[in-house]
Amino acid sequence: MADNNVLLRVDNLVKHFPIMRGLLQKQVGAVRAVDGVSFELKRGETLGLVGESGCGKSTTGRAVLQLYRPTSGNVHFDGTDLTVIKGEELRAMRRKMQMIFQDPYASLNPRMTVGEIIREPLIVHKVATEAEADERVRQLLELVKLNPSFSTRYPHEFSGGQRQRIGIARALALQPSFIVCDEPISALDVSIQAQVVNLLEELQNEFNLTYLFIAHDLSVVRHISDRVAVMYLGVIVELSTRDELYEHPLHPYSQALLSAVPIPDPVIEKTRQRIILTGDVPSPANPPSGCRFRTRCPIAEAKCAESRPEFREIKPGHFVACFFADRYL
Amino acid sequence: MPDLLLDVKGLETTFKTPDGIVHAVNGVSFGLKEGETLGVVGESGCGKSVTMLSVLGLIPSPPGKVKEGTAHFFGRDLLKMTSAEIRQIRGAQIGMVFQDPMTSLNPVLTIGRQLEEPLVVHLGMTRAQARNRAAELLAMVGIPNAKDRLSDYPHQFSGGMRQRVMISMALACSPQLLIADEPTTALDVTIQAQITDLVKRLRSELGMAIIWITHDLGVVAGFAQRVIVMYGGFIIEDSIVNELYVNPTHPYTIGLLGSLPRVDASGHETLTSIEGSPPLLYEKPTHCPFAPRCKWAMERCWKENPPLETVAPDHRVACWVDVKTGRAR
Amino acid sequence: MTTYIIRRLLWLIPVLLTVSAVTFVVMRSAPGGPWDTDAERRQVDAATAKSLAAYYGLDKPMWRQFYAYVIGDTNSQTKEWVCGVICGNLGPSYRQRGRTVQDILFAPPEGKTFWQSRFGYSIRLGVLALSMAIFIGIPLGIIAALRQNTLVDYTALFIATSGISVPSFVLAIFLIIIFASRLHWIDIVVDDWTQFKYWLMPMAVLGFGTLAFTARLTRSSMLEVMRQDYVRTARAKGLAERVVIFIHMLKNALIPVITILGPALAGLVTGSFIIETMFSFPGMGRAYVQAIGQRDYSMIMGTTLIYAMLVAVANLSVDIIYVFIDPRIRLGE
Amino acid sequence: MRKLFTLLSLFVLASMILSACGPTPAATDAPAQPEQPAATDAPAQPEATEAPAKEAVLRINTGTYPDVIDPQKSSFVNEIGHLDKIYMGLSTLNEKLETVPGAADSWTFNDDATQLVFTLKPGLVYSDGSVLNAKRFEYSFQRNIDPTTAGEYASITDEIVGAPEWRAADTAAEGYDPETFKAALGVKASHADGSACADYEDTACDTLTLNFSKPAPYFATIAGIWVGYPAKEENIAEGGDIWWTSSKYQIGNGPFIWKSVDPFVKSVFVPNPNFAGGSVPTYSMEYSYITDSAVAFEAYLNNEFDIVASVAEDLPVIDADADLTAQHVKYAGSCTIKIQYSLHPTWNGQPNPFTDKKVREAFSLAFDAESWARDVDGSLSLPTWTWIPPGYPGYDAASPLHFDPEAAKAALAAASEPFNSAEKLNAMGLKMAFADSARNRQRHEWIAAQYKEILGVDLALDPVEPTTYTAIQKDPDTYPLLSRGGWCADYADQQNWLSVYWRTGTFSARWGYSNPEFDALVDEADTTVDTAKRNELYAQAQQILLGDIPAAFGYNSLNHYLVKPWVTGYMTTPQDHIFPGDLTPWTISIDTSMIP
Repeated sequence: MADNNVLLRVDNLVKHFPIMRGLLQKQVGAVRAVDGVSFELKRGETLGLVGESGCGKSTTGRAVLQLYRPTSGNVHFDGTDLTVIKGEELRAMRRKMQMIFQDPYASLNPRMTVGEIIREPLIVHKVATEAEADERVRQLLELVKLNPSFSTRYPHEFSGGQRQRIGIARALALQPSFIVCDEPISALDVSIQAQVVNLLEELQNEFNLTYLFIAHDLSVVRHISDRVAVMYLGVIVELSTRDELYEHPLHPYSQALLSAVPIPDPVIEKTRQRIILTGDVPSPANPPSGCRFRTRCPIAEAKCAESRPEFREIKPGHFVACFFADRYL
Repeated sequence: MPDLLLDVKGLETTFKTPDGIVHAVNGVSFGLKEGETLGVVGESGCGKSVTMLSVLGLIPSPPGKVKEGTAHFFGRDLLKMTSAEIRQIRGAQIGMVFQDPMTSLNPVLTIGRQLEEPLVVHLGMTRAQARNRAAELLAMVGIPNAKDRLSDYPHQFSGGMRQRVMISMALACSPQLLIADEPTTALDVTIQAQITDLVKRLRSELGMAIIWITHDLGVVAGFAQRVIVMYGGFIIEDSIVNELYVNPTHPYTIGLLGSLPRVDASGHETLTSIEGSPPLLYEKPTHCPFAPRCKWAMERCWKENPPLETVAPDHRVACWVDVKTGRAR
Repeated sequence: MTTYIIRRLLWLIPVLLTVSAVTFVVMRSAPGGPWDTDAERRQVDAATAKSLAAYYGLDKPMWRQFYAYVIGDTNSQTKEWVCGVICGNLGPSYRQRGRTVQDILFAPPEGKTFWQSRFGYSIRLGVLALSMAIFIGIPLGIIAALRQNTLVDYTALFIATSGISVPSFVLAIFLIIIFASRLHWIDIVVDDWTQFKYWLMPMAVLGFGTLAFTARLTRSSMLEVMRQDYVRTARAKGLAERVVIFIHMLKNALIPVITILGPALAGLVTGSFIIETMFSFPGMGRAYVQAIGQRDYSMIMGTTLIYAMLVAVANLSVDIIYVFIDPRIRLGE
Repeated sequence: MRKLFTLLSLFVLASMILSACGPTPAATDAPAQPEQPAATDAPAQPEATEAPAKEAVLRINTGTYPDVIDPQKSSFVNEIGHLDKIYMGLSTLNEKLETVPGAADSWTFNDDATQLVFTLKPGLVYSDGSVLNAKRFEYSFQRNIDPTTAGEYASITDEIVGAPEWRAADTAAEGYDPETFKAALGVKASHADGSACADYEDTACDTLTLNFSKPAPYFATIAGIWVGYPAKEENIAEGGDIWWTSSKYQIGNGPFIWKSVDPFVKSVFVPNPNFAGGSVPTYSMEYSYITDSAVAFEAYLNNEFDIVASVAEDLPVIDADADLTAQHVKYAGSCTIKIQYSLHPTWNGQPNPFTDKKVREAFSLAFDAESWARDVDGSLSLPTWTWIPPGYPGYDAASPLHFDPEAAKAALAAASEPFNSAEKLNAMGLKMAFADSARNRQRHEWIAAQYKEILGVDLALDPVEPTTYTAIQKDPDTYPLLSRGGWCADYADQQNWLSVYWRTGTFSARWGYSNPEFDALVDEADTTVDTAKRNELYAQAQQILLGDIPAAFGYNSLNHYLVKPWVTGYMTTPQDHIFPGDLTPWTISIDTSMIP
């Protein structure tokens, strides 16, 4: 599938965090945070990655960027397998891939001015002289709709939404083609969230950016994504185009997830049938055999415990990992 | 309305901070009927939590101070009670559930111990009686093996389970009123659905009134009978639930609903964001607190703070502008 | 937890080995030896110096000496195998002839109990000072926190600050002048340490800094806990303030305090040189100071090792106690 | 599990009780302790005071607790200060530091002073009443020489025939037999007729013969120092290596009995009714071990001590108080400190100016010891212009040089080329080394300023890390051009001041002093039995030494104590170890009626 338009291809990505125990600190197990994830991202596309906390979506984002080196699997970015390169080569690739973090406050160095924060990647990667960097900082601040004169201020002088804009400006400094947005709006107030979402959309249109948009808020993901992947306990259970997934979810987990999202409309809410899942997400250190979701699945059968359902393309562009997905077709 | 369970009038609360006095609540009045469920919606810092904590005398003082107002509960003013008197009410007639189940339970005391406390204090049970009752309460909120889990510590429970514990604790003495302060904000969406489902069930079983504080207009849509929207320490809109979502009248409420992407909306239109940031409240506003962010703001909005006025049956709004026409009301 | 404790204890081995190696090298690299006298005195003659060196194994290469110290070696004079530190033998003192370091530190004088040994004295003084720090410092911190920004709070803070900033030897001589020279409540020359009253001053001087530190830590920890959500929950349950403070706040507030108590005890036991000297207290610190003055290498080494071990064991104990007071902690997981 | 919290508090409480229960063992101790040697005590009870007066106890602070209290191993004054209370050697010193009979009644040298025969006092017994015969002393000398003892003063008896050989013997060697060496040793106990002694119970065994490999007329003095104290062999055997730590094994023949010891806390000494020298003391003693001088001073003011050493910091308080000034006892100590010139031909690769006697003279004349004592030493030293300190046999105040700035300048001008002016010396860059400390810095800055002012000479100060300083001082190749140093006597004989220190090849080798004339005089004195003639020879030798100006003789150390007025009769000597008059403690009396 040598599609020139594919910017990122993730093949069977695995990231395990070892658990050490005992006298000699032997590895007795692993937190299987990401356990075989595959997807593709086309240029200019936004892939939404949704799931509940602990499902491995953030780890996936970081493993894609090689912030965590994956346990196994490949990440092809722009034709280069990131998992085999290192050092200067990897550093060069990193310029094209950036990340926006959830907590805009924690991710900004409180002792640096906004200008210093934004220009830092320019200087580190030696892509601009001091004078050029100053000009670039001004441009970037304008781009994220902040007053360029703010560059001499410190992060604590800004509100949450403004800080997230600073984070975005920093991510854009090196003119990346790909940005991992890791829960970029979940720490923000409702009225501010929309500002940031709109900004991200505008920037994407202007620079043909490709986003991996990680969030637990399904509404936002539906709004911003072209395609959406649903993760559960380290694996993608369903992946499809946005409207297809939201309107015809085929995996029982996707269905439950979608039905749980409250809709700000009392009329719909009162008549809507909810699927209430029982229990909690099992520990990723000891996931259930077979289908990961079977312990909470309303339609699970014996075979679900025996083997892992294949992640198959049940309809063109609609992938699902469930034995019984055909029932909902 | 003589049959009000809780009648709050003219409540004002301030906080002393190093940067100045924060006017957190600026004359809030609302009533609650027996068995009624009231949603209180607003962004962080709008005064919704402070209002409820003020009513219960749980504002840390100093720096907080309830400056004015009355809060009659069953005809007695909570704000004029001695600390011994209000302790008789707290936990007994008014139960409270807080936002973060991770931090709201004492980490070094067993669940049993924490559950038994209100039973012993308010119902005069012996330790053994309290323990049995505590097990029943845990079972009531759907915790399996309730009896065995009494000797567990909070960290041994998942977030959702802890919030169930909190709810069982708040309901231990069968209160007439449950105040839930963002009880599901910190939880995953499927767990949020479990909790709202649980509270709905308990409401129908126990018949208590509920004040449900949230920033998510979606959560209360299918749940509350009436919703008040707060902004800058004021109530800016107060309406029965259907009316509010169908006919939002205050520009802030409109903005809030518009900035909320809907999971059931297929369209990809730009979200209507509210520009600017919420006010800091270092000065008690003499004008409409929303004026700086309001696209309909008129001269009068900058001069006088609009009072809550009835615009439709069971629907009151504090705004000088009729948004539909863009002219003064 | 057992494996955890074993693992921590095993970790002590490299730690102590490093401590002894460093002490060993530092001491040996200084010119001169325990029998080198001042230039102004009669010199130990070469034959004697040689036989002393042979007896103590100082004629061997450095690595061999270190090996002998840690593992053991055959004494070149007696031809007997002498086991080293691994057998608990800290070696013979170079100055206190005929005595081993462990004997000097741990053996009580004739007819006395272990508690009257050098080590016993220091431990008791340390524990007493710590008790004082706990029983005065913690309540002081609690009261200060509950009465934040009142006169009580400022007084407590003043005590705490002075406790941290006034050097112990100043405090010591100050107390001696007041309570002994002026008020004649106690004697300066103490010849009977079995009387509790004589312990009061060294204990107070030694414990004052820790008391101050404990009070400050308790105060800040209490203030921190007072802001916690679960305290609000406790109040929302309608619990009496007394219950909120003592059941819900105190235990949480004391967790960080308890974590410093182990190191504090080790610090008090090991850090009592000045106080022991000032009050002529017959503890380990005084023996250590004297050993340094006399270049008694094996005494310095041995005492340093004991101190290192104390610190390590104190830290380990705290980690274990921690498990019991804080249910969230699971060791080794 | 929540009970563990309570448990923790209980632990703390328990530990409190634990330490508070200290008195319990004391209670059990109590019956064992009281008045055990009451019987021996009885004769010592003073009868003079009629009223039920206070007990006569001399309470003394001795500072640092001794590391080792073993006659054949100790070397420090605080250690010897304990030993000489418990034991007495064959000879002893009087208040003039003259060697007088101790355990021995008399002694005789042969004509060439290669043999010394002691005759013990008749009926000599230990404090416990057991026999003390010559065999005991024989054992002491053997033990001192025995290489397995490895005492730091072992070499002091090297004049004895066979002693150096035994000391150097390889004890680890295959055929090593101590008995062979013992038999060859020039130490023999015998009956008066020369027949062999039986054992330690043999009361007729009263003669000890010492044979020397070279004439040693001074050895009667050496035989009285601590290495010859008669510790009991069976006690040493029973107590093992640590016998000396227990007062019960320390049975001696000294003026006192070591009744009890609480290490680092207190020692109690009671009079020995069987003491055979001087007279039996009329008081008991308590030694305390407070090392912090400020605390000790407070305790003295508080009447908890009768004698303490005073220190520089106390002087302002003492001087401001008439009573304390009266109680302040000061007299010369056992050390002479000088500024030593290197006399080696070259220094730093160039000719050494101090090889020129006129330069030495200039530097000696320019050193103002009186100002030094007043300004630098806080009046805690005594200026001197001679070598042997006052109070020692051989002290001679006559000296060719006294401080004289004008004469100093003249002397420098009279020096030979190229050392005859300050400018020329300064061009060489003279240096004075010292052990680095704040106090020493101050001292040497003063000295440099003094030479600058009077001679115009610039002395560069060269502070050296103290242990390194000691090391460079011991090596002739690294010996500093100018350095402050001196000598403290081991024993009170001129031989120790002159032969041991200045004779060619002794300590003097370090700085290169050698004068054949001096050597000849001391050699002759060292072999002369006749005391008067010996003294005369040593006096001549000392004058030659002073005339050579090998150093700027500066000052004597000062013994200085605070002594309560009720302590009287003490006879001070520069050799005092712990308190004034402690060589002859029996002369001290305590007027208990004066004690408040």
